[in-house]
Amino acid sequence: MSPTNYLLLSGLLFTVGAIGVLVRRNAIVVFMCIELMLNAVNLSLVTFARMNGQLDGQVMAFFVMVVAAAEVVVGLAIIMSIFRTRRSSSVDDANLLKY
Amino acid sequence: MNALAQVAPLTAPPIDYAAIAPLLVVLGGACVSVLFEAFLPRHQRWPAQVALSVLVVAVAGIALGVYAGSAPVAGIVTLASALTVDGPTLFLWGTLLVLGFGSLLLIADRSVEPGGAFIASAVERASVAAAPGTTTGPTGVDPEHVDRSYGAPGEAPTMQTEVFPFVLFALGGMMAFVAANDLLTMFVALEVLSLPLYLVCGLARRRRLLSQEAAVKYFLLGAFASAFFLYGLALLYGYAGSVKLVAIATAAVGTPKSDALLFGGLALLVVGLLFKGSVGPFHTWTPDVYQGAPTPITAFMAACTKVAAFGALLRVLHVAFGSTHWEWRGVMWVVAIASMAIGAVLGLTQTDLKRMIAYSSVAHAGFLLLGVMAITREGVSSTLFYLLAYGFTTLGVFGVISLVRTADGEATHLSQWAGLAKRSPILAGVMTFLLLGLAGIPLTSGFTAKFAVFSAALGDGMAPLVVIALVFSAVAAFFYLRVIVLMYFSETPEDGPTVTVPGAFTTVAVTLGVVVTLLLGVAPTLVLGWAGAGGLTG
Amino acid sequence: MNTAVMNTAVMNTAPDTGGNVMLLVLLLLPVLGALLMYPLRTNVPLAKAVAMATALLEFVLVVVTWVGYSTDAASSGERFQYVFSVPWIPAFGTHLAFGIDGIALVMIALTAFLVPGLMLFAWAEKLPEGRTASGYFALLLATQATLMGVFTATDVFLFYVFFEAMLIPMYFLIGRFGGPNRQYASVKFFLYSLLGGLIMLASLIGLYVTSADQLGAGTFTWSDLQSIAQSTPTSTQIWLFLGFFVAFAIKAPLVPFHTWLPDAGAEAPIVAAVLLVGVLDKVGTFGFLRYCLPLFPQASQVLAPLVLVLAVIGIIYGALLAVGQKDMSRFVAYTSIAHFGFIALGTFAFSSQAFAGATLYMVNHGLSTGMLFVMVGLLVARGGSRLMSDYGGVSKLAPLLAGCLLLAGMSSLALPGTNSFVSEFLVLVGSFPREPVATIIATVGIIFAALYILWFYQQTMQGPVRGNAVIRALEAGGVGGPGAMIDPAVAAERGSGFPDLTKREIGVLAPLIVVIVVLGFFPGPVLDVINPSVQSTITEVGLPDPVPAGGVVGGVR
Amino acid sequence: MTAPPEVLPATGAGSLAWLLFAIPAVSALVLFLAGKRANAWGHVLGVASVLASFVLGVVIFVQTLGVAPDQRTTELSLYSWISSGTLDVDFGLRIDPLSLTFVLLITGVGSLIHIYSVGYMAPHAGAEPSSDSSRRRFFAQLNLFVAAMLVLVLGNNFVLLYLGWEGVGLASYLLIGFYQDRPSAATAAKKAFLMNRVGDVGLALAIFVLWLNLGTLQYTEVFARVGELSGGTILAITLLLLLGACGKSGQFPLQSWLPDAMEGPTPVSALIHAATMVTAGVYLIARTNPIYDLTPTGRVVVALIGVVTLLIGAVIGCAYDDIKKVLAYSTVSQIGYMILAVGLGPAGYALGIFHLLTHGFFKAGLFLGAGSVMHAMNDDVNMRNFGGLGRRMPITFVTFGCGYLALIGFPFLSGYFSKDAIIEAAFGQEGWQGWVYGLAATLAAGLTAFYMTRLMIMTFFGEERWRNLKAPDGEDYHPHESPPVMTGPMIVLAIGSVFAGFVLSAVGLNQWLAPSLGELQESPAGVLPHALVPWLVLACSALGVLVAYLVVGRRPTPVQRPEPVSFPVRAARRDLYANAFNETVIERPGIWLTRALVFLDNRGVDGLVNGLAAGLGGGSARLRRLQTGFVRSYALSMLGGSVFVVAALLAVRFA
Repeated sequence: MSPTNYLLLSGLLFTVGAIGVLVRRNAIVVFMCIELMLNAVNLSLVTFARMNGQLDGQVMAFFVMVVAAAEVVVGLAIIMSIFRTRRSSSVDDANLLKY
Repeated sequence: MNALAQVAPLTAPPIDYAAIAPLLVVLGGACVSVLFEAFLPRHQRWPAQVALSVLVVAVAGIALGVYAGSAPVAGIVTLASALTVDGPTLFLWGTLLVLGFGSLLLIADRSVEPGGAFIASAVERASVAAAPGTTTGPTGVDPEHVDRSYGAPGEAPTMQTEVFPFVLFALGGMMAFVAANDLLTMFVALEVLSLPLYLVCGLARRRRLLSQEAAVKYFLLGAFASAFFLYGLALLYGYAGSVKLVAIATAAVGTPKSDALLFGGLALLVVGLLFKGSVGPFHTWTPDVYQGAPTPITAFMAACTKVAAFGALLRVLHVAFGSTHWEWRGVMWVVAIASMAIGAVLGLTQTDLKRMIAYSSVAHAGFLLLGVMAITREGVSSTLFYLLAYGFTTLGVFGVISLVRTADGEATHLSQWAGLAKRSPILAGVMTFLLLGLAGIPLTSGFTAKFAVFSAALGDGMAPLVVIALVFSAVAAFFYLRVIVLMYFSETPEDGPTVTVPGAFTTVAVTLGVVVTLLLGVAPTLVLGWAGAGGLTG
Repeated sequence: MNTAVMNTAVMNTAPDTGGNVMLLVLLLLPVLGALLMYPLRTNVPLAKAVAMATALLEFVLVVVTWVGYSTDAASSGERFQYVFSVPWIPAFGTHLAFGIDGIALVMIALTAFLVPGLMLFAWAEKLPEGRTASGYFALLLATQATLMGVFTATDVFLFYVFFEAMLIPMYFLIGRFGGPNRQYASVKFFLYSLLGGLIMLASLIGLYVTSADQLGAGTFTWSDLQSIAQSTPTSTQIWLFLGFFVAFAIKAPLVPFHTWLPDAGAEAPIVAAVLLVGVLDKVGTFGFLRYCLPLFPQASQVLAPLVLVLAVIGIIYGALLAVGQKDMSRFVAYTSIAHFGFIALGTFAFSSQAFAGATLYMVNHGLSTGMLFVMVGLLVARGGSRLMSDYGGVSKLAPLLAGCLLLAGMSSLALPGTNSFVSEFLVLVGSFPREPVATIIATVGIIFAALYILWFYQQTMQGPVRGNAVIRALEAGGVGGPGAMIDPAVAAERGSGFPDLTKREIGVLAPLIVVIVVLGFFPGPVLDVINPSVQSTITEVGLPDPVPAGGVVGGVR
Repeated sequence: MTAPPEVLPATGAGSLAWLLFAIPAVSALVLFLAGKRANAWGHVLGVASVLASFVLGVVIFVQTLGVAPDQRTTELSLYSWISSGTLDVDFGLRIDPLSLTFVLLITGVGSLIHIYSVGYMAPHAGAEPSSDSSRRRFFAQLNLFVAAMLVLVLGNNFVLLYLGWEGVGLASYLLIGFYQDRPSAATAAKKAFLMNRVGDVGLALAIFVLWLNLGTLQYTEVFARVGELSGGTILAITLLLLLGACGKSGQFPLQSWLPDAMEGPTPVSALIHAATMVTAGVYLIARTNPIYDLTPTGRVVVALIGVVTLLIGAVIGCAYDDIKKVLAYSTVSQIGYMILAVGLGPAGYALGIFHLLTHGFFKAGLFLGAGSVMHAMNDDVNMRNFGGLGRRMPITFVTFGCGYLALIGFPFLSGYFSKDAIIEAAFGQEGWQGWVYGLAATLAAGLTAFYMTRLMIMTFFGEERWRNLKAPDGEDYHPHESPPVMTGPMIVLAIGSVFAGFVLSAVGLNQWLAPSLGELQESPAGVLPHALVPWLVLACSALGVLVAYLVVGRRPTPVQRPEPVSFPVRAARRDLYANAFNETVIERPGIWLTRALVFLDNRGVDGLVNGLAAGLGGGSARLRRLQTGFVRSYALSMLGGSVFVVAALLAVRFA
């Protein structure tokens, strides 16, 4: 199978993630969509590594995973904290700052 | 054995410790700071953290100064070519350290807001409200919370000190960000600087809802933007086979691969950076976060994040994409104009001072882009100078904002500033001067910086853009002027805010902002020399 | 980093060794005076005395400067005197460079002459609630300082710095001490001027880049830039010229960039209005002469028709609008717009008479309009209203005041025997050879000048005693009855509802009157100073004087 | 024409010529500055200064008479006034027969009128002399006028002429508006100044053209080189100068300010608006005769303007009931004669000046007489309220009568000599010009006789209509003779009116003026023989007197103005619609234009500026609504921005 297909899949996943960010209200789900975008990138990296005949891309994918994990920790902490105050995890409810 | 012998011996990449010492000191200090947070008794943490932070920044500064004195003009690439330490890096590091120092002073000040501006969570807030200064935990409150509350019996409430390691980590991330020689390092640094910022945004003692909302927005959008950055990185990797900036530059000159990868990657990468630099139309988080975050943190973000983002942008565009600037410059023109227009026009009708400064920051990002787009030495040096000048002025502005308060906290609504000059002429004078600096009036750093950036842009054939930028400068001047009009020409409202007598830390920070704004306006030669010393090494 | 070598090395044609510090003293003395106002803010009488002493000392120093100015040296080609120069920002090629030619000299002399009188005028002025006289005087001195800077700078960058900086004290003068609509007026003034200044900044940078192209290193030194003026392509010159022109046209102001002036002039306190219209706006016309023409000679010639059209429109338009005004301060502002048209006409007519006339016009207009504004201020101090229709028949009550107003008006309409005639005559006679049509229209403008001045005089001074303000003041009897808005000092001194001039007011007016009349008959000393510099400007523009010694015999062109 | 005389530096008393105008100028300054302190003695200083100037003028005159005619033109350069580039305007005086003639007229008649004014402007009975500052103010302004007028005639270049020219304009403005609280006076003053300024524009432009072409403004140099200019240029210069002359001298089409100027005190009307200032236009044309000599076309225009004006003045003079306005239109008409004369060229310059001098005497006398009548009649000017005053004020009657006879050209009185000479010269022209000029001048002579006779009859003869009337100020009329300080000057002027013509023609005024004006060329026998002209004029005048007697003298004069009247009378009463024309064509559209421009400026130009600001503000207010506070919409805008950047970059690359 042509590696290009993996790239297309990666692009598709990235788009799905981005659209998810736009359409979903729950902060956790929004966050998961972002994770999806990161993983789409991972797929690209690995594919490119394969295409280029290198390992660099695969190593980078590990870096991305670690960073994503850190992001999860911080993100969940923030979402938890606002959930505790507001008793809601809808991103649309956090709407005091505007204009 | 044989097989083992055949494996080439691992040679650790050479590391120029002297060059990266400032970075190491800051990151190491951040780690120590975490340890302090974990092991020191509560009431000792504040003095210890403040001392540590100041020490870290000072030592890093000294290390930087020592190295800069003997640094090769061409710059070096070290740490397995992950970091570049060249003239701009050193300048940006210096800028970040000094601005970070100023921000830390604002953060550390407990006299303005009793107990400091930071608190960990809403529940604690509730406990404080229920029993301020009580000796033992009141019934119904989790003892753990009491333990983590405000210091020893009878003492003034201490502040939440997690903010110090966060800020130090962020600072370290920023320093790595601007020195990164490949995109992966840049990505990691981006996260290192971003994650602590997301957290500290939500730590405000007052107006918790706003603060947390700011944190959530910042986090979600920031993560969204880093996904773009990362996808750009992947595409560029696919194009060049490497994420090293130099390799990308080399590949751009001659490679059989599709340019779609190059430009798609460039676009997405730049979007991620523009987001951090709050350039319009990627600025949407800026007003909300500036307004919602605790003011000292806003100061830190406004000053340092901008430095870091534009430092990185400068490096990416100049080193990796300098040869293709004819292709991307048109698009960046549009972005720059959009940013200036959004900042200047939307700022006109803002009623909250912090939001207004946020829009001002968007407009300034547009002006900065002019310098970044000039692929010349003047382009680099003028952008560096602009970042320094803008950072100090903004720091001073937020320092002043933190001083004007009502019983309800900071008085950031514009109407509350009416007639301030009558009650506090010095503060109004300082604010006026800083605002004139932001507006770019001569004899302030803002003017020198604008002049430098615009002359670089004009020298690189962007005359129409310069004219547009100047027109938007005039538009933007209106909202700075509005504040001055309010302070000087309007009558004081009945229940106007009071002006807190600043503590030593805030005084130092604001004074720093004012003095630098003045000095860079009157005698910028020295700093201009530093900014122009050595180009980007790629 | 200490090995830094800027690739934009500095041109070294400007002497970097300092020089004559006289101009520096002239610049710093008012700054010092202004700073002293802060510690003295609680002791208002002392503050006033110090401010006045500063202004007088400044005047004395300017007189000394004038005496030391050598017209012989100027005639023999020495472009600037009292030269002082030290490098400022080497990276930008800027210098702290000062120097004066005859044109700048008369402008600083005008400034130094006006300020003490204005302080005397403001001595007993009733300030808005919560404002102190020390702040007022500090701003006046600060304005003076920036004006000194803007006229004496010989580095274009430095000029720009002062050009923008002078907005700030004026902005505060209008905004803090002005009339009811002061916020609007001050912001409009500031933004309008700032916009112009910023557009000029674009040209300034362009000029810098051009100089870097031609000389190898960018510079802002005026004489260096002038030396490359002839070799700069005309198309480049036009763009650069336009940037400067917009700034100066806003400052001067020329129609259609004028609408800020009536607002600012009307809302500003009188002393600020005098400085604003009398001196500060002259920076625009000064800029034409010092920067636009010598630095962009070809562009100036190409675009002269455009400017002339604006100038001529301004003469007629300003005059007609002046006739239509109801507010006295706005009226004076509109007359100034007409006068600025004359100055612009002279400036872009490219003859030595027209240049000299335009320069002299700057001085004379400062004096005559200054006096007219002062007269309006004296009326307002008595009647508390700026509306023309609130006054009438004042000559019956205050003949001296009426007489002074008439003299100011006569100077404004350029009656021979007053100062303005000499300048207006020179402008017109000098403009006619090159621009006959514009000159004819401008000459027709002198009818309108008579019209608006006499109309104003008739409205306020002649006829039976009438008008709300006058009647109210008379009824109040001078002791501040209900609703009376009379300057209490004025009323107390004379005890009458609408008193004639007081001694202090005569003290303000007398020097102006003397100068107005003396310069009408003996303009020689001023012209002697101006002429050599005007000749230099002619040379720099590169056009020959249109009328040779024997005239152009043969008929109208 | 003869070569221009050599110009010598002034010597002896001539070198003190600057004192001629300096003395009254200083006096004016003192009177202005001294304020109330000078109320008591201000008039004395005023009179003394003019007398001093007169004495000095006489001394210089005598000295000049003592030298040969070709050495009578001298110059006195005082200092360089305006100097720039090649332009160098001297503050220099030219003392020659023409200027000396004017000096004597101005200071002589001026002295008399100053003396007269001491009485005329005396504070009203009961007023404390030292508390009334109006007389001091009057003398200050009158002195200012004398000084300016002397500068006008003495200047040796066009710019100095212009200085005097506008200087007298200012003095005239001040004095017309002397009664400041009268709105009509203020309006009249303003009108005078404005219409003069219209003329001044012409003069100024003439100066510019001369400067452009000759590079000098000095009379001597201009006259020496003016021949080098092309005909068109010369014509342009002469017409522009004529415009200036029309403004100052109340000539068509700028005549309508002069009657209004009668709002000023009567001595002012006598001095400024009859004897001296309004003749400045004649002076100007006479002075620039070397230029006019070169352009017959220009002279024709001058003469036609004179003809039109003299007819207008004479016609309107017949219709007015206001004694001063009748005299004012008479002045307009008589100056028309002078302009006609100088328009005739070398055949008429000296005649114009001659008439100017005799007119100076009799018209000043007439005005002073009118002032005396007004003084007696509570400042009333309406002749319908007068009547039979001859018996009440005999001196006034007699002196006024002398002036009257002189004006209508009664044989061997001064008007007879000067006016008839002009009419003779007019008939001396060739072709249509001779007929037009001559017949118009003759007709106007008849009209002059008519209106002046009407004036005499209505004022001094007939029934004492004032007995049954109240004065405008509500008092009864108590006509009485004026004090000697007023009648004295009137007597002197009356003597002048009677004898000046004879004396001046006997002593050879024409020869005296020749160095300045060239030799007077006897006009050739033109369309009518010379011998016939005096008889024709005399007959015409007699007819005018007769008609006046028949129309006015033989029946009682109604106190109320008769209405309605025939169209010619209506037209004449309305100044032949000159004011209506000005109002309709200039004033109303001007006011409309001004209002429109004010509107345009506020709403249009400033509206644009404010609109731009409002637009930015409004745009800002709308756009900030896009910042909805929803994080997802922010993400959308970021995504949109990213898509744009990607698409644009790819488009740029692959387009």
